Amino acid sequence: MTRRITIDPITRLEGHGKIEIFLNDEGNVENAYLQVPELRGFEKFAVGRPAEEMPRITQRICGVCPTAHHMASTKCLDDLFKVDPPQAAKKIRELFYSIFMFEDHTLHFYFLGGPDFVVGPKASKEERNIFGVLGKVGLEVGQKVIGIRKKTRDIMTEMAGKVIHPVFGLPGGISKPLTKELVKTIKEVAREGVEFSLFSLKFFDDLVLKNKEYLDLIKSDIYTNRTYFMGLVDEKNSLNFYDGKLRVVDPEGKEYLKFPVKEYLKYIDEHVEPWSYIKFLFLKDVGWKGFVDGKDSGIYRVAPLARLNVSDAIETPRAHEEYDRMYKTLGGKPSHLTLAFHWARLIEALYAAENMERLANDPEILHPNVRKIPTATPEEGVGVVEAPRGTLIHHYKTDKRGIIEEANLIVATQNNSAAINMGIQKAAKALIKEGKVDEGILNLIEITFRAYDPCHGCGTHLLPGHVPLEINVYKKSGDLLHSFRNH
Amino acid sequence: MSFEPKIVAFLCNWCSYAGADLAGTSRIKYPPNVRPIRVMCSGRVEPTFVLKAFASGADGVLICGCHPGDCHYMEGNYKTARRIPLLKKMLKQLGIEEERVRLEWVSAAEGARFATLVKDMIAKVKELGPSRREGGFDE
Amino acid sequence: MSKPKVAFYWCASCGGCEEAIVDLAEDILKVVEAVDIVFWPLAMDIKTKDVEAMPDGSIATTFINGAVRLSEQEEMAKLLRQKSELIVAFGSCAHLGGIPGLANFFDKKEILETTYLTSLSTSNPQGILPQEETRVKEGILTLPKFYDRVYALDQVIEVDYYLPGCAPPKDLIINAVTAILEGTLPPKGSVLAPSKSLCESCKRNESKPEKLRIKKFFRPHEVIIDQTRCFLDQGLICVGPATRDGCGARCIEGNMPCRGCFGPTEKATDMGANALSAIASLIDSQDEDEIKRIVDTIADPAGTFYRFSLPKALIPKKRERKI
Amino acid sequence: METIKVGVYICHCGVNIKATVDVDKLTQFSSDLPPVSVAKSYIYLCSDPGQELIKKDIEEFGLNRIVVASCSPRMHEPTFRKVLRSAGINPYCLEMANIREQCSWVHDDPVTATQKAEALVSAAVAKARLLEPLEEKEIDVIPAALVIGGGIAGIQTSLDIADTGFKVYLVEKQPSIGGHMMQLDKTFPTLDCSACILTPKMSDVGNHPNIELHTYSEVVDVKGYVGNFQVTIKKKPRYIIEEKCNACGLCVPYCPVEMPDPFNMNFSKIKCLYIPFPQAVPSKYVIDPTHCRYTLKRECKQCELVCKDLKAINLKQKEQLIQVEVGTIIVATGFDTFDPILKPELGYGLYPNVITGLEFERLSSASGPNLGDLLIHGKKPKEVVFIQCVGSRDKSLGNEYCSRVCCMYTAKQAHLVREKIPDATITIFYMDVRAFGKGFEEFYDRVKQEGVIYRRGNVAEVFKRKNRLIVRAEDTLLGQPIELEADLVVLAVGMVPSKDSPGVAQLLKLSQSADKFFLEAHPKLRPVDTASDGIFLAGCCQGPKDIPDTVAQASAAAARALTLIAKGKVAIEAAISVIDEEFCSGCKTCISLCPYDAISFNAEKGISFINEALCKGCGTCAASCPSSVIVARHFTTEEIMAQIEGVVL
Repeated sequence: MTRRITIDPITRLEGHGKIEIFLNDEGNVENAYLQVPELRGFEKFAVGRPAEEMPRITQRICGVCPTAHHMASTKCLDDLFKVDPPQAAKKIRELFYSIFMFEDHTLHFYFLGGPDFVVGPKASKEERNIFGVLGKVGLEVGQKVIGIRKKTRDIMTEMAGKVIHPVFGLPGGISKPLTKELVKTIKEVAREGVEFSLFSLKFFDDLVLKNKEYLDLIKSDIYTNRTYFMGLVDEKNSLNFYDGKLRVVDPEGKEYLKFPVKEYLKYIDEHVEPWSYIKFLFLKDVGWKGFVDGKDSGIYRVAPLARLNVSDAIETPRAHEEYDRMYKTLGGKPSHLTLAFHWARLIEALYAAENMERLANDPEILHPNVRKIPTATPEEGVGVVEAPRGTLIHHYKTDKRGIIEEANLIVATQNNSAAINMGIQKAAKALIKEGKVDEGILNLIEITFRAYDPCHGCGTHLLPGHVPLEINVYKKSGDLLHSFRNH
Repeated sequence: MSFEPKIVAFLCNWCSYAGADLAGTSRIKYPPNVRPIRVMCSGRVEPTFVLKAFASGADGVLICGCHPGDCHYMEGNYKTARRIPLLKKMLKQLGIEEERVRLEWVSAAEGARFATLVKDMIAKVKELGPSRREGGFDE
Repeated sequence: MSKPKVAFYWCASCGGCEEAIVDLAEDILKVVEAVDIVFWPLAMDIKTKDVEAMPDGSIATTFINGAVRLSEQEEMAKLLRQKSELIVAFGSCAHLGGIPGLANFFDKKEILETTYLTSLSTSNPQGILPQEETRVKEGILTLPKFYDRVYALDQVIEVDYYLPGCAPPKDLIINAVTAILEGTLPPKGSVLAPSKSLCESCKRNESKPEKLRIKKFFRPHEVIIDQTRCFLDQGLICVGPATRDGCGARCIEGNMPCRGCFGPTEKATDMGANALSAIASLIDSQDEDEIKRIVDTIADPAGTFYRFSLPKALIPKKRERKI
Repeated sequence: METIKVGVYICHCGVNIKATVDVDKLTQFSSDLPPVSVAKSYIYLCSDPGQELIKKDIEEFGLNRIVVASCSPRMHEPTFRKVLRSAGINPYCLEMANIREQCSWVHDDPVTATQKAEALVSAAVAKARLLEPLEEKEIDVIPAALVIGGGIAGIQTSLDIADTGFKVYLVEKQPSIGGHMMQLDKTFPTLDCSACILTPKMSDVGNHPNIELHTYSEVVDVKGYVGNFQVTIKKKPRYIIEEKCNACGLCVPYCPVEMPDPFNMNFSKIKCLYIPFPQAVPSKYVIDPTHCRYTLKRECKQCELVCKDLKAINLKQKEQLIQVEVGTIIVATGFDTFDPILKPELGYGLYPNVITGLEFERLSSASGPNLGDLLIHGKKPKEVVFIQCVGSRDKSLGNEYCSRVCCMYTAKQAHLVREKIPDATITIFYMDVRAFGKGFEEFYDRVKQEGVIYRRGNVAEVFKRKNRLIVRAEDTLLGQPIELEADLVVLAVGMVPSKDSPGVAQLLKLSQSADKFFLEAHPKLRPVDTASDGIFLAGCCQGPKDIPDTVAQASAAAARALTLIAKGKVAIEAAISVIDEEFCSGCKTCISLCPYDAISFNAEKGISFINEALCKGCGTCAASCPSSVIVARHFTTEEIMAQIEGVVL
């Protein structure tokens, strides 16, 4: 008798997600599916719009990381209109982007993904939220988290008009330069950011790494998938969020590909399944082999851990130390430990903060000329950034007037969607035995995908409340045999 | 039964409405598909009215004003002449063919012309067929 | 006395509205103390049961963000309506359809085909499209129905209040929540924002000439944008005059014209038509051909004037061509 | 909140409507419409019993909105508004459905015509239930009039108004009033001496206590609205101090500069220090600055020196601006004669003995260059050819209209030739002879009796052969080409709008009809009114006229103006646009669109504001308000939206 378990929602990816777990007669997991019941069709309704509006339209794909879309799109426009922005504009964009990465990563660690660790994977639902975190770290640190988030977001608002859906990106630059006063603030906040990131890492050390139970969990096979990794690197193969070439390493960590983003179509493809609205990315040449890992499966991963796995170094000193320490601790590079994404994320936050400080102190950042008016006739453009949740690619084709005729978007989470699916299968199979399911187990499953910080993780841990999970075990007939809920 | 389009006509009081009246007093016949609405000036015609007409089931909209230079209010007709081309462009994007909207100048003396205009427009809209209304939920 | 129960639910949205609530920062704690949040988020299967189990009207206020694009969103909205005393449409998408509403320029078929068959990076040799029901070897997997068009929330259920904006600004959220808690809400159906247009509070309105005339329209990337002059006076299309005030002129602060996320003003019937009429009327020509030339400098009128409000327009979806 | 009770009244208009529209079905249909309390049909609603029927129902059923389905509102809206008023409800609570001109008269099939009538009625009802009562405001009228133009029209209007006891400001751009009429010799068909009948009126004007005459002046700015205009008059320097000059003329001999005499159509010469003509009013000299040596190059001050006692001459005189306030304005800016240079085939300007009708008037006038002798190069012409319709009824020139005077003045001029040169051969080429006025046909007969040859034909060209003028034409009756020799060819040039009229139209916001003459408010029922309240038309500025018609219209204009002034109050348009202050954000969009500058920006309130007295209710502003906060009264967006739903029924 097949039983069926529904976990809905796990959390939201592009929209929210739903896990279907099928048990066999023994009550062991036959198979598990991650479904994304959400589609809005941006790639279609971008058609007919003026290209220069894309940064302000496509960012509505995600209100958590609108900056990533805004920036990928803006860079795509530079390419489309064949215009090279003034240095100041580029630096302001990268500065803006670093602030965003720092803020987003920090938010995730404390508000979203973090709680699993901070208050403990088996902690009760009531604790597994920001308030639980506050309980652990103390109100003062909590205030600090909220405080620094506020500061960074206020800066971003002043720089780009809005922080939820910024407006300042234009082909050839940005809509307005920086002011002395603002740069002064940015410097202060950057310094604070570096301090805070170091604190977070220390906190992660004390709480997680010094706790054998957690460390074992991280290293456990349940949360391991051997896949390819992809991410942006600069000309020195160092970590970069804003620009560079895409580098892919194989499960052994050897460079498998390195290409300018304009050539992405040669190397990656999207696979379609009838049971999900999300598409699954894979490496063209390795091919789609289904939801399996290993060197012969085209499935690859992106986002923090992937980025560190593909880069040889981090340019900012402190972040680089941490980078070395992580791989030492986890036993070498590349790391396939899904839960290590959390650690990598904190290291990236530190890098972002350091980078923020570097750029804020660059005198050129105050240069008033931040626009170059495009003159060439637009045809086709591709733009890329590393979003918090992974590689994000925007690709537009337009008519001579710059009206979109075709748009292709590779959204960060899609890169990981196959891996997430795989991870869930693996976790479910490992954790659910003989039909025994309890809240802890559900949390442990949840942990897998939260490690990837899929978009829209937001709400779930935000307030007293919880990810409402429910497992229904049905007879084949469909009658409810046994019902369990965690709320 | 053959398709009988509904055409809403906005006529300015001073020229076009008078022109339509003249068609009447001169007993010049035209089909009843056209449904006139009197406004003081073609400049009063809001693009909203045109959308409303289509939303309410019209298959075409005719807007008539005084000839350029003859506007009773001096320039009202020019204001409309600025709005309609942009409106047509927008309607096209909404799947409403440009031919379904017409802006014409009809003077108080052009009763015959009004009749011809109406006949011609009805014929053209008949060719286009009904302007389909968007349905509700698709189940 | 027990705290009022509050629920949150999202339809076709980006999560920006949730972020807006996170951005309340310290203030969020006040809210939390004052109310009892019964779910956030809600998931389809279970919540259906959960909510069905609740007595009608037992939720004081439900905030719903996002547009209605999928069947489950409509079903849930209806259920929540039944269980809630007040429904607040939160943010542009619930209020007007929002950016996802631009999908109404196309029908379901076009969208699915582009996304899953023809998009540049898709390899889909068997031409598989997502199905509402898929039989896998272990059983049947279901997906919600993808509708033929996008709906604003009040097109599927009755909405009591609207909180506009993409995303709604902090002060308006706080005011709204306070008004709910203190029972100082305006008449039902109100938009919880100022009733005039953005020009009311726009600093640049002073620089706007009384006799404004436009000879050519520019697209934002075609000119260096003056940081103090009225955008329309620079030939840049700004829908501020037709857009409700209350956002704090955030885009204008970012030196970009208003995009219209707050939707139409109190008295307006059709935002796009209103904006179009106002802007076209300013065209500086009486010559037919020249007018046409000037009009052609407006690249995407429908997408510009209905950027956030197409599903609420008098013609809310592109009409099918004659077969 | 009053409950809306609509009454629908359907007129048979005898058979005019009934024959095509099923009025019973329509009545039934109407009574089924939700807000309708009562629906009735009647054979003639505009008749007294018809009106009574409506009044009675209003009282009996307490109706507060009335729909009349009958003829065009342009026909009977005023009638039925009166009915409402007399029944004690606001006249603006009326809506008409035009089921005659735009339905029964233009459709044949009773079924579809009735369906359309139903749609029209349902639309009218839909609008009616939303109609708002409107209050007609009144404002004071300044008891004074401005008359622009000192020709016979302006003179007559001024006298009529002034005689009634009201102030008149008469502005004439020439140094003297009199206009074209003063240049004419005799007038048709009575052959009075034009000057003789005109000069008494001119001196009346000059001496009238209520008339303030501004000659050699122009109106340069008009602000305000009906009942309350602020006018700026520019007085050009005539270099003569009017108060001092006694027209003794002692200065003239000392003026060294001669110039062609415009009054005599340049047939003779005068000094550039001159009086336009002996009977000029005012009888004051004027110095032509385009010829005077002093004004041109600061040489010669002879005249000023001569006039040492009166000191009436001041060569340094500057133009001055005069402000006056009036309640009404009469436009009498007259016409120009068509310039035949535009028809080169007729040889005008090329051959001195091809002249225009007006030039003929001067040549033949007793006060003209030859004191009445009709001489061409000192000889009496023996062969005289008149050509009619020059510049009139001519599509190629865009002058499709008939100038209405040429046929008769040509006949008169032929008669004068006959009188002065009994043995001359006189031929008139004509298209049709239009002798429609009182005594015209008789006069035309008389001229034919006098042996004037009327030949129906189009003149192809006028050219010279061996020093004789040859007129080549086609005789359309004989259908053969002919050539005539001529010593004198007179072109019966028509009238064209005065070259100043575009400027005047701008100034007063007047509409012009296709022929570019000023447009009257209604061709039949308001022939002297204009679309701009308080501004009236007199004489040829509205279209070609002869003297009696001009005088008649001038008096009519005076009467219309007087009704305003005499009443002392004027109701301003009630169906105007108003801005809802509560919702206006002051985006200024409307301001630049108002053709009447009725909208202004109130900086301290930060909103736009409509001056009710200036607004004419076109509704353009309402149509463009991005916030839809401008209410175009009686044509509100809600009302029209309701109408649309009704009409597509």
